[in-house]
Amino acid sequence: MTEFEPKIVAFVCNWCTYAGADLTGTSRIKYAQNVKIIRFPCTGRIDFMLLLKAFGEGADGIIVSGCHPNDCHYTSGNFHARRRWIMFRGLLDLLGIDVRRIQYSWVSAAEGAKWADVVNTTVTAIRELGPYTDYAKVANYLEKEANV
Amino acid sequence: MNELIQKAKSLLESDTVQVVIGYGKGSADKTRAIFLTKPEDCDQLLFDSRCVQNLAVYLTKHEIKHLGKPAIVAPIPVLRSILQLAVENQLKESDLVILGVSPESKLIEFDSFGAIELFLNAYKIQIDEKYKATIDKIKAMPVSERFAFWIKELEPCFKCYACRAACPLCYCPKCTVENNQPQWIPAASHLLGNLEWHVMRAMHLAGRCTDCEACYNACPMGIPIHLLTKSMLQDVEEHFGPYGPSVGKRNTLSSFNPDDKESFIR
Amino acid sequence: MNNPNIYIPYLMRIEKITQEAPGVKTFRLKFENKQEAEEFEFKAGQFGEYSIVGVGESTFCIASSPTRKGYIECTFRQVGRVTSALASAEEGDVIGFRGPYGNTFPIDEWKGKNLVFIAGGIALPPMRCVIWNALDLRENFEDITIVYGARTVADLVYKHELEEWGNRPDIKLVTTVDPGGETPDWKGEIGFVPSVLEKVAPSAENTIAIVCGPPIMIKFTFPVLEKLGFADHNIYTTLENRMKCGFGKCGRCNVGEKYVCIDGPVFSGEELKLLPAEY
Amino acid sequence: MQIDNYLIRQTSLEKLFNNLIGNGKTVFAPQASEKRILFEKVKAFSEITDNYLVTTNAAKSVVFPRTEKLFSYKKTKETTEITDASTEAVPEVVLWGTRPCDAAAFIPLTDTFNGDYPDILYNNRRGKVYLLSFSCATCDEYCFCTSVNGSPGNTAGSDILFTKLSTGDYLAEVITEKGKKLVAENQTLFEAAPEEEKEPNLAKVKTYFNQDEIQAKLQNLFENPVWDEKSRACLGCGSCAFVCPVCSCFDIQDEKHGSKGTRLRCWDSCGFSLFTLHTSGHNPRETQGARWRQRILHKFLYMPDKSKVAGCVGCGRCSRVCPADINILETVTSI
Repeated sequence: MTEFEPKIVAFVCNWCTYAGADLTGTSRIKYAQNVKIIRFPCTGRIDFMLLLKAFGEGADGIIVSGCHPNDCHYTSGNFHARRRWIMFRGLLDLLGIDVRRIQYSWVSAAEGAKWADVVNTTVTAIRELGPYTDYAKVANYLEKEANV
Repeated sequence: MNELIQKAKSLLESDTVQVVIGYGKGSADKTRAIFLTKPEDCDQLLFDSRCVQNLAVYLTKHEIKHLGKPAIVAPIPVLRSILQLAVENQLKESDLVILGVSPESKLIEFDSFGAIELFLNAYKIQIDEKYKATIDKIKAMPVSERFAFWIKELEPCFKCYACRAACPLCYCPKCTVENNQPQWIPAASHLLGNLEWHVMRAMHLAGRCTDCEACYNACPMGIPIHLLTKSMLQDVEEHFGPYGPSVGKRNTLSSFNPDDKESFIR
Repeated sequence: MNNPNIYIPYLMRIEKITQEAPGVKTFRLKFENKQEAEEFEFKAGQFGEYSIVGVGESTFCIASSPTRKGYIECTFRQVGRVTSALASAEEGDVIGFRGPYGNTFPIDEWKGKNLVFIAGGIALPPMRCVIWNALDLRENFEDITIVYGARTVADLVYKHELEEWGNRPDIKLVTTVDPGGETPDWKGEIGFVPSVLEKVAPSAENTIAIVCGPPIMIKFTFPVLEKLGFADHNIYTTLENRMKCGFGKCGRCNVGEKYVCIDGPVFSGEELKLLPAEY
Repeated sequence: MQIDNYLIRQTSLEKLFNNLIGNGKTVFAPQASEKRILFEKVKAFSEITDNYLVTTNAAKSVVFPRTEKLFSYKKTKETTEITDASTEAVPEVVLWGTRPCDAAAFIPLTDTFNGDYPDILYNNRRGKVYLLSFSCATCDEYCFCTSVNGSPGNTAGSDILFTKLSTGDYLAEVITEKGKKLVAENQTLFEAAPEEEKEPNLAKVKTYFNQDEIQAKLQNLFENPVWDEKSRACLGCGSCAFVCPVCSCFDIQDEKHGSKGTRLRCWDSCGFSLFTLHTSGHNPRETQGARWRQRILHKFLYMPDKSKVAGCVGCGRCSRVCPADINILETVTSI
């Protein structure tokens, strides 16, 4: 059997983390290839439902990342996002959706090395947790159950 | 009670309001929302412990608005909802007359939203100990078991959206579930559709819910969805301090503090 | 339909796409399956459910004439989810089609009569089917008059066919646009369909009027027809209501007791007067 | 068809249940939990409750699931492959513990799904359902089966109807071929018919109105203030339709995962504002009053006009669950 390769989706803001991830590349820092990056104007724009959609489509882990506090391109988008993450995380935890599979981080445009580290440690953590079968069972319910 | 009836009568007689929204006799031993437009009908009004439906939900319904300016019988949960609606700019003081009902069933009139807030200061939202215990019990389960617990609880949901319909704060003319470009939440009721719907509903009430339990009371399947909003209320309090609607203050998730603390962001 | 599962669509390949007006396209569709193509029959006035799998179904009439075999055409405006997905389809793509459903225009009963077609905006497509049907059997009918209006010149659909009809000596075509919707070189009428109809004043003698358009146009056209002397049973229209199944089960398209999908979509003025205002 | 009467001992019911399970049938029966009594899949006789008036949900989901696959598809570069869901095997299902109203509801339901366009998905399921009903010994103020041509001991729709007698044993009325087949398979459990009359063991359900009279009155009641008045408190949810054993309006929805997906049929309700909303924004049923009228007229006028059977069996579920306490009986009697 081949080793489990986690599928990770990263929702990142355009101004800091996306640029940071770019820097990781241009600095030729190698990091895990498991991540698919989706760029948003701002962390404030990342709707919480997108995270569930990612799990629904088969993601094993999620990274959400944006500008450090006080560095938001739009002044306060990340502050709003932070409040939302706090609430969302609590709700998911209550529902038994595995919050260990969602890594939040602040990665600036200058932190190419930090991005590589965030991705690598997340991939390692998710690899240990294994595939997210609990959620996949629910998401693929219709395919399994011939008729409901 | 008599006080309330007299007041309602005089409001209709003087044409100060065109409709009184209150509680009346329902089927079996239930009470129900009634809409009185004639002074002589006001004797139908009653108030007792069975009157749990949150009448504030009718304040934003276009069929009811159509009847004219309302007076509304408002026990504490309704007062909280009215205040929250005011905070969200859905109501103006001149829009309605509030016939407050104290826990001792006394009529209290309010001339401003500020007065409601002042009154409610003595009645802060408090999560019942038994619910706290249930929430703690759920939180103590291993994550997989917790997930299985909720999937099983949500399974009977057939998406009648009674929870949404009964909630005074679900007043959006077009709900996210009705958005189909893209289809944000599956319209069908199946495990994923149910889970996503309830996550969405709870999140959209985060920091707004005033804990009236209308959603739970409305659910024909008796799904404990109020535990989600109650738990979030606890979270709001834990992270952002005591919570309650307050005139001139923004909702928890529409505002921020640069010093908000968390422990999970790298 | 041959498939015992009535929800399964025919697979149709888009043979040709015509851009009719801003946001309005016509698809010419051919059956993927030869046998289905041979067995498929429909009559003027019927409709179908067009779909993009994974997105959903949408209801529109069949806009081509049953006298033209081997393909069907549909014309739609891009408004909602399904029509947007359809609009982004390309020639050669496969889409789904269920049908034909609903009743038909009683064109056989109209033999030897004059026909007046009155249409507004995107409501010409349901009528185009019966217009071509009548034109292909031209000798069966006396005078044919078409009054067609749209908001602006650009919004007129089937521009090539309008030109063709306009050039034919055996058709009287009157086109009109709403005031303000004209272009400097617009040669047609300017005004709303009902008032233009009143000006054209077709004779009600031995004449059938077929009306199709937005509710507001229908509302004002009926009194004009009455004034011109048209009896209710000589007026036909086709209704539209939101539908899902197309065959009387999903329960939403009824107007009073009548289901638009099985009792309609074609109603005579006489039938319409008996229906409650639920459309 | 001739109805055969038998006696079945209280103790034999469990044996009958075990035989059904043993024969590979799926059994749905009323199961009580803290907050509700639902028709649910049961494996053991002990899971069934007999202490219920009617269940909260209707039994219709067995033949008309709330979400049902119509077909699945796979898109390839060249074309689209469609897999018909109606060819999938459906299990033999026993509905154990339906009430006579529940069983009667299958008649209009079957009408709706047939006619000019027989619905094979529905018919496949319906063909495999056995209805083992139990007469009602009790009723409440929401029950009105006798007003819509039903009764607490009505046999219509059921395959076998059990009525509990004073001895604790049951009268078994075997109504259909399916019922006879079950009796034949369990011959030893069915004894000679009891002496005791069925009638005294049934609930006395008050008759509030006469369906035929209501049908006649509704002919000319489209424009009437009663619709707005009675629906004023309506919140516009779909609970009444979803617990109704007859309501069968549905929506068709697609779901996709990449290049694969399914087209689904799912329950819908005439109480939702979106139900009839055109894409243009025009809504033929603009107000909750118009929607309430549609619900009443559909059940008490349109359906009996079309297929001779009313679309309401008088179970009272909709009134029991309504979060605004809108009572269907009240509306109909006020007419």
